Amino acid sequence: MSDTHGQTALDTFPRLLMEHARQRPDRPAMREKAYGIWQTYSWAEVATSVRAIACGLAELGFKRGDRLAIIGDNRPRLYWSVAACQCLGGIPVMLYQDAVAQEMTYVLLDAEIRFAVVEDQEQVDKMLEILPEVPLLEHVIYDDPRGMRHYSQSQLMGLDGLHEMGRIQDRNQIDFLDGEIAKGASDDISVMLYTSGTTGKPKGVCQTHGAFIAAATGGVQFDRLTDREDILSYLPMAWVGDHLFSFAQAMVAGFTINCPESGETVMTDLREIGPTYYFAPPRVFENLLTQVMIRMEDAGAFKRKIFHHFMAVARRCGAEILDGKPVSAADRFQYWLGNLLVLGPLKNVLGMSRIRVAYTAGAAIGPDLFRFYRSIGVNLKQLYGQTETCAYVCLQPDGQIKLDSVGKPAPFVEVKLADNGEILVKGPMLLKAYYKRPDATAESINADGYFMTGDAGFFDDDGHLKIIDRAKDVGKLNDGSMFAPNFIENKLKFFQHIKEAVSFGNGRDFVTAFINIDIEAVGNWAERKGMAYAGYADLASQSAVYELIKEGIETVNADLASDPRMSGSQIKRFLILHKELDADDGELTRTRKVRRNFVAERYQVLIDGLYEGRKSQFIESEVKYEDGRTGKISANLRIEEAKTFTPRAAIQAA
Amino acid sequence: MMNEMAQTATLPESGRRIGEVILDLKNISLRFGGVKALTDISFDVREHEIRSIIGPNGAGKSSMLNVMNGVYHPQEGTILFRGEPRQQMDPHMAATQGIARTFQNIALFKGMSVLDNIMTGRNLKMKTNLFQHALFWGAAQREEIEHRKKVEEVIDFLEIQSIRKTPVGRLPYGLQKRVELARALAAEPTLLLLDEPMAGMNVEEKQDMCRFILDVNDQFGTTIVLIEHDMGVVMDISDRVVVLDYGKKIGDGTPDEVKNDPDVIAAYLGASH
Amino acid sequence: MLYREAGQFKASYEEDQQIFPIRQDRVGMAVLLAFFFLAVPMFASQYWLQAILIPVLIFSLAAIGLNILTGYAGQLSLGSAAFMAVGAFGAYNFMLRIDGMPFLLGIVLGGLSAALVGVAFGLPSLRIKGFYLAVATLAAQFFIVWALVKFPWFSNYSSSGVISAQEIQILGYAFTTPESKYLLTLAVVTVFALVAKNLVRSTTGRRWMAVRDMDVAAEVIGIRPMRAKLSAFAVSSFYCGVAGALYAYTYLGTVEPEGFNLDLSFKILFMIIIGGVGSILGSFLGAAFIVLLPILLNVVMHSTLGSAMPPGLGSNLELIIFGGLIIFFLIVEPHGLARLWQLGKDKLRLWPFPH
Amino acid sequence: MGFFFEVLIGGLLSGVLYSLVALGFVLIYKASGVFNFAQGAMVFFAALTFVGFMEVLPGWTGLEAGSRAVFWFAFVLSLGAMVVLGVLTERVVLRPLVNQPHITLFMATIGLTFLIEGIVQAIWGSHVRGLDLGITDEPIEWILDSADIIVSKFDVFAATLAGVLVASLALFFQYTKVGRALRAVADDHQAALSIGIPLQHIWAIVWSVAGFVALVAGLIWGARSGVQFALTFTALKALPVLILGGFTSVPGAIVGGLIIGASEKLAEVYLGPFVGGGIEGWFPYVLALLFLLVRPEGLFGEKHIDRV
Repeated sequence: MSDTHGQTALDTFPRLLMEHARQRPDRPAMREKAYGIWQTYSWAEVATSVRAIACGLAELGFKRGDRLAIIGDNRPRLYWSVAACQCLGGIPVMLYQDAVAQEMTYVLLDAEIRFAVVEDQEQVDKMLEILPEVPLLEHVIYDDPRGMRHYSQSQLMGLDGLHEMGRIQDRNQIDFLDGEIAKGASDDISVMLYTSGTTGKPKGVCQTHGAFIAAATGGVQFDRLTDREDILSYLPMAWVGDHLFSFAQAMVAGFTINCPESGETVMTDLREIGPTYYFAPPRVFENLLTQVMIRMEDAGAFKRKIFHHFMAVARRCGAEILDGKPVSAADRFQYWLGNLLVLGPLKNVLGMSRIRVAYTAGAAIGPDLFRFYRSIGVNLKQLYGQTETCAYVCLQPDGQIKLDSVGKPAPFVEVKLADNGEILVKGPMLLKAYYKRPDATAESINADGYFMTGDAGFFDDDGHLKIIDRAKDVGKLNDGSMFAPNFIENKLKFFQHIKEAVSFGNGRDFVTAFINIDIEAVGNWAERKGMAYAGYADLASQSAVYELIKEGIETVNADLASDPRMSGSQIKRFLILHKELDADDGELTRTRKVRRNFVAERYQVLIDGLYEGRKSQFIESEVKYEDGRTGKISANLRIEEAKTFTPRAAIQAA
Repeated sequence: MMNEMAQTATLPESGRRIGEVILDLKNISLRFGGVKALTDISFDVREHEIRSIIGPNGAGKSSMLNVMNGVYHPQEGTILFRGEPRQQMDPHMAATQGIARTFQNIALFKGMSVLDNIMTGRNLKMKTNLFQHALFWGAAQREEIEHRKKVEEVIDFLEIQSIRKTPVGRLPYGLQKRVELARALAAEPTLLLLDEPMAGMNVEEKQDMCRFILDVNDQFGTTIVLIEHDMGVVMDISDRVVVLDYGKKIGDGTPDEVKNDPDVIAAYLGASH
Repeated sequence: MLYREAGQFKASYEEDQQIFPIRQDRVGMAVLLAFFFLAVPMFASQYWLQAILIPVLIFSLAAIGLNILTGYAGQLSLGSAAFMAVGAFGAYNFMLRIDGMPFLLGIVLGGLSAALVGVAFGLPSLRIKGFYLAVATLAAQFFIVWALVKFPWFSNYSSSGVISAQEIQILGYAFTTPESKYLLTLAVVTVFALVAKNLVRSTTGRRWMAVRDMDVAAEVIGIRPMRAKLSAFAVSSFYCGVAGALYAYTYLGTVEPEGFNLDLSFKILFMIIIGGVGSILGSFLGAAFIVLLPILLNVVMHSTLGSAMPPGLGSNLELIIFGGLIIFFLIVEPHGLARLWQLGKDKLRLWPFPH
Repeated sequence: MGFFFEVLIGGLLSGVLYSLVALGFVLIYKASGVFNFAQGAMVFFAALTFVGFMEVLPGWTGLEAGSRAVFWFAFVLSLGAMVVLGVLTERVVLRPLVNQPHITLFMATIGLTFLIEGIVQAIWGSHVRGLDLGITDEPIEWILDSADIIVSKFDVFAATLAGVLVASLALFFQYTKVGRALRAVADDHQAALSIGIPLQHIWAIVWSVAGFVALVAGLIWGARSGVQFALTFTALKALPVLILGGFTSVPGAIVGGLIIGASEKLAEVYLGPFVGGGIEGWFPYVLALLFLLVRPEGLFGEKHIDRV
């Protein structure tokens, strides 16, 4: 127990790191595109550097339990600083690198930061700007020395210098760091991640080594990840997902993380590395798909024809083949051919041909988008989790992919539903506490030790969890069935002509909706049809557009009808708003989320109109123009009915 | 490993203190046939400074630069470079002495990639011979890689990573200028001659170029002689300015001195307003 | 379409600087080499080996030589054939006059003789440029052929300067069959093509290209145009010389100075124009094209016109097609077949996207 | 001494012919910056076309073979053919290659050489033909009698013809509108364009004039040594002349031609025996090269300054 390799259990990240350095010293732990090539660092090199940085920090006076702020893009040396901090029993706190200086003040103060490791001059300037407001901040260590020549502030130090100082220290006192690592315990806090905080101030979520190792181990086992995986680390280090995939899982499985050259080159770098394990939020997948379609528009007629033909084949059977479901030999052959001619090269050009497992999360992904990637053979799956659960609650198992579920509870995780439909989770990956916020901690974990996610959902017949809404938004129709406005609105928004939707139904007999059309998509559609229109309001009032939207709503209704829990939420009546919901008018948040209550209040007459069975409703509302002036616009809005469907369950019962 | 990286990533240290005179031009006169391009011009350049040459079109600014690195040979006058007097330079000797330059009309090697263009800037530091190149193995390959590393630092410094392998002919004008600067920097010059580095650039490109010139001067201590038309830029970044008109020197001093010099105002600054 | 580049990242400059950085290219090249080294000698007829493949290979080598001078260093030469002659007669004399001269050393010495002569005739390039220089190389063409005819020592006093190549022996093995001669030629050409590729991707090549693209700028960054040009003349002539020696030894067996006339020089120039100026690959494509076209033409004419073909029409048609093609390529694709190949390859790499 | 003069005069007179071919080069080079390697092929084309018409015209028109009418008819038709050739060259070759490097244009004219040779032989056949201009190649008697020097009548005739041609061209360029436009183009393409001189028009004219010069040269050379493929080599004879005289100078072409003509004959006679003879093929080149090293711009060429 007392020798230098004395850790028996691999229950902290520093021990995992040192173990990799022993087990696979020459395997690549990290690569970074710099100076034209992928600079590679082996596990042994990483371990040595982490030790040096840790010793250097200790020399500067970094103590157990101290918090270390880390600010910058995904750079190997910033990841090493995270590990170095953990070696010393400190707590790394990653900040979003694109935040302005003032936004950083809160976290620096809240976490009582004394030490910060930052990427470059830009971040140093931010630190210096707010230095008077954060008196505790003693040391700012910068990775990239470029442009730092004339900075003479005593707080500043280069990571090179710290590294060198620590290297010598580590050589002279080899026992010191081993001792520090040996002091670490699984239950120590390994990292603090700040929640974005849609309500109130951000809270620091304290996660232990044990929690993240459990979450990572579960994920690694679930997807059978090996030390041969390659992952591209390009999402903010401050985000829980990056910490899980690029740090915790890499530390557990021993695979390689790859840092792109810069934000602009991510796509090129993705293509070069060809990761085997990949994560991206839905909007990245969406942008990629849009680009694919735009680029294919420029192709010759013949090539376009081949492309669309095989894309149709892929849509028909690609996802089934990926899931290992039975597919006719003819389709299999067609798909094989398509893979040879179109799909394979396409995936390759996108850098996705080596992907074994890809995940998306963070927002609802459109079924078409999701299906597209699966159909071309990219094993894209969804997961569900929060910062408080190490981004680890549910995962979609290979071969059991449902477009609108987030999969089954992950290994070690227990999920149950509260009476109001709220999802409650329990397991080793739960947060230890919110930093200095016992009140908030107590509020979020109930007496039985379940974390209350605030999301509402239900399990389908196969045990897959479906997320429907924020629990607080979920209401009831008068017949007692569940009304989940976000769930309905998301389904509407996947329809390309609908930009925003607001649905009503809580305490009502049936569901109604306001629709904002997507002026670009509908405008294009109108142009193709040769329809003339003058602006948004005019287009929105055209009966052909109403027909178009109605079709979409009826599709959604049919979909809702197929689910017994949701069949009551079919939209009976709807109208298309005469103006776009706008953040300037207070109708949307700055992050473009609908402010439901505000909208309901403002357009009360319209809601009345919807429920009173009128054919149309006059509305006059105030708008704020871009120059700050206000004005009034008025319109007589048409109200239409949409077809609803008999619930499937009812049919079966009949 | 990290230390090695760190060392290759930081280019040689030097402070930005203006030092001794390194280039002293005395009574330079240059004629093309019967046409006098430069008449009896004298001025000096001090170590680590940014020295600008301004003047109206046809004032002889480019000729002055061409005299400095030996492309033109003046009929009269002396050039003292690092104290050594010579009547004229020749371009090769100038290059070996650490003088690099860019041209008014971009003089890149059009058929080569950005990387190869910048690699040619390392030419003088390459020691292997043709027979070693023929094998491209051992010393030749080692040398190639060693210099590639240096070139990559320059690429990183000037932020042209994404065009590394593009043929220069396909680049927009502003980037070509930047590549030309990179090629000159790759030679690790002590004296850098820039002939209108910002001509034809938009505001943003100009700002970038300005920043690079200052960074070069600051980080590597490179002495810079600059020809530029944009008065704002010249007055902002120069330590001293020499003013030419019709091949004669009409002013010399700090930006403020030059700005207030009545001759200069009459002949040049006044004329532009 | 065939390329699968995802995951082929470069973690070192060695990998980044490979001749074929893409794995599929490396595999393709290996397959190609295996085909030409193993399959061809097993299955090709004697006619194909002796009358088509060997000359294609030899002309490729000569075209590489001219490409080094013209394509890379930018110095136009109309005297390639004369340098081939120097190589042929040089090798002949080394083998004739020095007992036990190994064959390979002999052809290398032949090449070196050509390199020396090339440097001598390259000297004017220091003062003159463009077509002035082209005219100077014409002088080499006429002078060398004249000298080889006029001084019978070169041809060992045979009548009208004709020489018959000695039997090729390497380590006691006699290369007498077309198969063995083909393999020998292929091996030599492969090695020299590799060497040429190495030269053009190294500092030497960059110096040549710098002088070609902008000599004043080259001089200003410390390249000595004189050395660059003369080294290009030397290497180029060396390649032509080795090609000439092979021309005598593995292709014709019997050659005379007049065989290395201006027409042959033009032919080699056409190879690089059509194949691709400034491309090693282009040299091969151009040589194959120029050798195969007349043969193809002949076959087509005979099969369509049969015996009704007027005499001389074939050779005139050949002139017209060659001349027309040169103009066509210069106008439409100045970088020749190699560029077309490159464009095709780029398309394949981006497939299914158009750009 | 008499022998020396005989050789010298013979050389000078053949030099005039070199000048004539070189003149074609200079015209085109001055106007369009193209080094027209196909000039020799044009000479061959002209001569063969002329002879070809001489052969077929009597059959077509019923005119008497070898008559003056046939001669002039053939001459006019050949001239027409040269104009067509010139215009086509401008359209098909030069126009698409405008603004390309000189070396590319030069290589294009090598292609043109092959094309022209192939076409003209495909039309008229490739066998050697004689051409009789009615002037015999015999010594002028009174010179032979008085100075004991052989001077060929034919050579004198040819030289005179060439002289007249050169003089009339000089007048043409000096005093006609086209001539002035041409000189403007030669001085500065851009400027010429900007004052409204139709560049391509001028090029077509110049190529036609060069065709005319080629026709005259072809007739003279053809008459002396038969109309055959070897006529294309006249271009090779003219190249050293150009180097010596400068690419842009009409007087240079004339003086250069005379020097080359005289010196190659003298060299052959006085140096040839020491090295086994046959040095005419390369001696002019070596002479021109040596000269180049001393004066790269040629005798009358303009000195070029590299502006950077």
